Amino acid sequence: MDVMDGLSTIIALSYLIAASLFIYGLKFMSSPATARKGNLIAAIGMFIAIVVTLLDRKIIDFTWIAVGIIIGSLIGAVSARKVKMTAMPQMVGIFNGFGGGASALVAMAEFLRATSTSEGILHLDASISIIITIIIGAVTFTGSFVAFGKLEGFITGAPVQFPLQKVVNVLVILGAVGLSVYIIGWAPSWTLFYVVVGLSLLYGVLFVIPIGGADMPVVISLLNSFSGLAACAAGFVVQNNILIIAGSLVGSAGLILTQIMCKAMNRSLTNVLFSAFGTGDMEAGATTATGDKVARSVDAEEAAMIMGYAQSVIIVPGYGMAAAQAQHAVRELTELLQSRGVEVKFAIHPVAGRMPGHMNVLLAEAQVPYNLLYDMDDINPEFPHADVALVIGANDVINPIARYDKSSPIYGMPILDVDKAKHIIIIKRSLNVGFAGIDNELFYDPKTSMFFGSAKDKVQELVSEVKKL
Amino acid sequence: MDVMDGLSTIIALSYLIAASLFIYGLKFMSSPATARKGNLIAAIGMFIAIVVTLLDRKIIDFTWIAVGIIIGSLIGAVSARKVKMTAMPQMVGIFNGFGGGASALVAMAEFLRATSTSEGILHLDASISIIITIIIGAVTFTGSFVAFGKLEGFITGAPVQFPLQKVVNVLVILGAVGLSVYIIGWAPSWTLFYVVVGLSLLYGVLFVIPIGGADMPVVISLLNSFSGLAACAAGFVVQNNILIIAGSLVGSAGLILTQIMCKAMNRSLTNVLFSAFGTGDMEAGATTATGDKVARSVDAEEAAMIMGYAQSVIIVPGYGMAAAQAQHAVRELTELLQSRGVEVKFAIHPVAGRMPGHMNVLLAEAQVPYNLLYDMDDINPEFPHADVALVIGANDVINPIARYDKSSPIYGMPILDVDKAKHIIIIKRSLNVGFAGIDNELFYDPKTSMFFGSAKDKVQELVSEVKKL
Amino acid sequence: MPESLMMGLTIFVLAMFAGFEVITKVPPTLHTPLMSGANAISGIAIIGAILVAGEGHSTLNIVFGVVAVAFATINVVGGFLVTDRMLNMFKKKTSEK
Amino acid sequence: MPESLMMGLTIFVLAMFAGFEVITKVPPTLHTPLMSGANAISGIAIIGAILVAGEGHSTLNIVFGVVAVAFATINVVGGFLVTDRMLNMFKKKTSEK
Ligand SMILES: NC(=O)c1ccc[n+]([C@@H]2O[C@H](COP(=O)([O-])OP(=O)(O)OC[C@H]3O[C@@H](n4cnc5c(N)ncnc54)[C@H](OP(=O)(O)O)[C@@H]3O)[C@@H](O)[C@H]2O)c1
Ligand SMILES: NC(=O)c1ccc[n+]([C@@H]2O[C@H](COP(=O)([O-])OP(=O)(O)OC[C@H]3O[C@@H](n4cnc5c(N)ncnc54)[C@H](OP(=O)(O)O)[C@@H]3O)[C@@H](O)[C@H]2O)c1
Repeated sequence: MDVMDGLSTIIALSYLIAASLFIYGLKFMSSPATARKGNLIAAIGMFIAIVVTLLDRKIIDFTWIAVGIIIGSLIGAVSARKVKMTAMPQMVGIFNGFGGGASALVAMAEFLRATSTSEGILHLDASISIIITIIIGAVTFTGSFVAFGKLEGFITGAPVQFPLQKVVNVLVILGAVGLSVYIIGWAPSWTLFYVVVGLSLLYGVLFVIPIGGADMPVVISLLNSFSGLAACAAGFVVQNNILIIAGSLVGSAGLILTQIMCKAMNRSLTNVLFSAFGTGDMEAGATTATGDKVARSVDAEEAAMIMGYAQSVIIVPGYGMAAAQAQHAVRELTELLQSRGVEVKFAIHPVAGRMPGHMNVLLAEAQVPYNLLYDMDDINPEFPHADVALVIGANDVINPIARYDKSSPIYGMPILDVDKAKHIIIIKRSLNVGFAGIDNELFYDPKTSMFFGSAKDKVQELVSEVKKL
Repeated sequence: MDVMDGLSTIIALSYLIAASLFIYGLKFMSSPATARKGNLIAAIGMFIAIVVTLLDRKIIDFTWIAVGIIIGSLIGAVSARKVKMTAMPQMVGIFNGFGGGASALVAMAEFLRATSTSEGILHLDASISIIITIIIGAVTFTGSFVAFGKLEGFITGAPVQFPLQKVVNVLVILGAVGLSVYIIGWAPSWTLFYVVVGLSLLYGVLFVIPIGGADMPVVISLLNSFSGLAACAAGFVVQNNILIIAGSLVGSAGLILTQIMCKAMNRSLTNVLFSAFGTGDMEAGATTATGDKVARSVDAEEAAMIMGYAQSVIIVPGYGMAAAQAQHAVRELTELLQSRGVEVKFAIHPVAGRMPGHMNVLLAEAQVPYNLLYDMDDINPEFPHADVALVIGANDVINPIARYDKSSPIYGMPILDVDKAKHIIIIKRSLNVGFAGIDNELFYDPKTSMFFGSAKDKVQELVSEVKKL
Repeated sequence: MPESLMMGLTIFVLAMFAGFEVITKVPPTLHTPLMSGANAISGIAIIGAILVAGEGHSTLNIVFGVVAVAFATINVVGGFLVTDRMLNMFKKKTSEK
Repeated sequence: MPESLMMGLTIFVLAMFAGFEVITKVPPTLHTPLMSGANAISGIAIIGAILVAGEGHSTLNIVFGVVAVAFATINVVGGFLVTDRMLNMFKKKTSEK
């Protein structure tokens, strides 16, 4: 029976405490009132884990550790502070990539150590864990960078496609796996090993580029799950339970979120990953409405009148509000309406915007009380009683076509029942399509008034007009 | 690095699968539609665990194992088949006791083996685990038998009290713990060891007898948790993860249920365990209402009329329905009323009856559709709109005193808002008190009609009278 | 501390978390079957009991073992059957309506 | 199979269960902070990175280690700070009303 000495016992117990703190932290995340505390608890867990690791007697030199920590902390802290709230998805994506990269590097170092000290002999399970860590970690690393690039606009948001793409992708990943099997079973060669690392990095790029920019949040969430699994696999490599536990937690969190997003879009994960669907909003709007359908447009004065004298208004925010950064203006409008005795509620569709909870974060930033925010299932029964539904830069999430047209890409996606409201005011810049690239009959509904322009300007105009009432 | 051979690997993996099946089983238990499947899944997990254990090469003789399994299966199957639904709490209690006993015996055998083979030398952690298992297991064993006896009426349901009781109890458990420390630290003597076993068994009895019969469900749930913890501790003794996992699951389940019951009664666990509160229903009814308050009583005909012509009736079942086994009659009444177009709902208080979910089980037995059953929080807002609240053998759970009288033993317990209904009909045998032993002002409410008699007879009378309408 | 004990502790903590999370989701309606189902699972001590009864280190050990196997089996068999009986009643309801 | 691998697997399975159960309880409102909070936790690879950087088996090893430490730290520090920033906005709301 292996017995641990006092120090190792303390370290191991502290790791267990840290792992429990991670779980508690995530538990606290389930309510807005305690979520911040939850994040703090998880951070304390991480702090404990790091501090006790530094006690490990195997460490002979702290210089390089300090260098790494200082550089990392600076970069991390500065970027966390600088990032704009709308750039959250790509920020999370890139942090994520670094995490995956770290796991891969740990596994590489471990391979290096094992092959150099024990004369090329590696236990089967150790080498399998190492290779798995490297492949997952490397894919996460480059995949996250591509996702970041797409969202920041460095790389085109449109799906990048080329002939035989799927064949190439399959060959690359099969090559990585095949060589890995060879390395594990026959020759722990360094050259081959680097080839595997290279192929995995390449696969990360190939995996993400054919996916449209607008699907990036799903990809980021999936990569988040990957980075957890990479950490978990690294835990098997260095035989450390806390990596396994924390990694599994993140792995399951990522999987659940990915699944939720796919479900809310009524698409399968396979469809998101392999069908080059999201065209990227940057180039949205190829199809403009023509034909015999007529959309009625209003000016700020009329729109303000409709809303100012309504009893109840439901605001439906969408990607356009995020793009125009209109949330503060929206908050102002809300307060103004409330002071006039109008009941204001927000209808939050699960995939409004470009990441899960996107609208919630923005509205919270603008200090809209979160008890005004209603989930789709809770608010849908209220639309028939609402005097006005004010749609701000949302499109797909209110498109009634999802209910009946089986050929539509969004068929079956649950939508907000905006069409049941007595009046509908839609703020957007044109009659252009949204993320899914399809026309919206609601714009031509006789009850609908289009209020054209960028969301922020238009809402501000509304504010000043309502003030004049 | 310890490497397991093929067989051990298979066994260990099967245990992991079995443990996962336990967790899945419990997950499935969270919906009535899948609960039965959940139980089956858990049973399959257990079956797998047992079968692979039989593959263990350390087993040299299967005879005695077979004897034990056959005897146990017979007793278990027969009693499970014979037991009446109302006797469920004590049945669960006694099964539980056997589980705790089994854990204790395993630990004893392990102590025996360790002290005889390694010349009295036991690792510190092993001996601590053994002693903990024995103490918890033995307490569970005798405690469960006493609880069973109390509920079956073999032992008086009233709290058994004697002078210096608390002092004696504390001495017994301290004695067991003290001797254990001595055994672990200094002398692994068999005589002392038996004394510890004896003291633990004694403590199980002493622990439960001062608790009133009506509080037994809480005690049983706590002992359930204990039996899980005993199995968990036994897992540390025999170094088997599946015992640790399964034991922890049961341990947490028992703790949660205990907590839920205490919370629903608005009492602390300490209060339940140490304050000789439950007087046992058998002797309930010392205080009869006297004084200037008048309760109005009705006969079957009048009661049937009130209900038969109502639009909505909320039925509130309580311990009296269970005691009189009136659930089938209640089902008949429900169907009859429904056929007359009366909307019938059931209001289920979390601690109505004598165990958590008691009413649900009985009504399910009588085939009352479970979508008619509403939890307290869901049904309370409906009482003001209900024409009639029909209370069948419930008392404490509808007692308005809980809302305002701080000196009442049930102060703060959330209650069903029966007093808000337009009419109240209460079926019980007298104006006697319920479990908590306090008078109920609701009986004297001008809106209330008392319908005296045993629940089953009275409900049957109602049925025949409603038929005549 | 022996490594095996540390592992046991880790597993214990995680299983407790999993148990708490899973069980708090069970609605009150199902608390009685849950109690008895969990109770059946606590008969897992049968694993230890079988080994004790089968290894046959001494007569006393075997006696302890057989009794332990019998006890644990009562718990397991009785527990699952009784739970099934209870839940069966719930089930009839679903199919009926 | 080495015992340590078996233990690792057991812990993995339990942690997955615990994770799934805990996380399915998080409401949609908090999904973005959850994503970024979980992301910060995935920086736990820092533990492995520190050991690699500190054990100093070879220059290449140290290089891998330092880069890994820096990467993981970015993930940890950036992740927790950004999450805190987001959640801070939520919190103001509670106290305000
Ligand atoms: N939330 C997630 O997790 C997630 C993840 C991936 C994909 N998605 C997808 O994203 C879509 C979200 O639906 P949605 O209704 O929120 O958005 P949407 O369907 O993409 O529509 C957004 C609309 O906002 C308008 N817009 C853009 N910039 C604007 C500005 N500055 N001012 C005013 N309007 C502006 C655009 O119309 P104009 O060009 O005419 O102005 C566009 O039609 C869904 O299809 C969903 O499946 C969501
Ligand atoms: N559910 C749990 O988990 C649990 C656990 C422990 C304790 N408890 C406690 O049990 C109580 C449950 O409240 P409850 O309202 O259901 O019951 P209760 O307050 O105990 O009242 C039951 C009433 O039923 C009447 N009754 C007895 N036998 C009857 C029969 N054959 N026919 C008709 N009526 C009969 C009794 O009055 P008569 O004598 O006048 O007929 C008695 O007042 C609470 O105080 C709770 O704290 C519950």
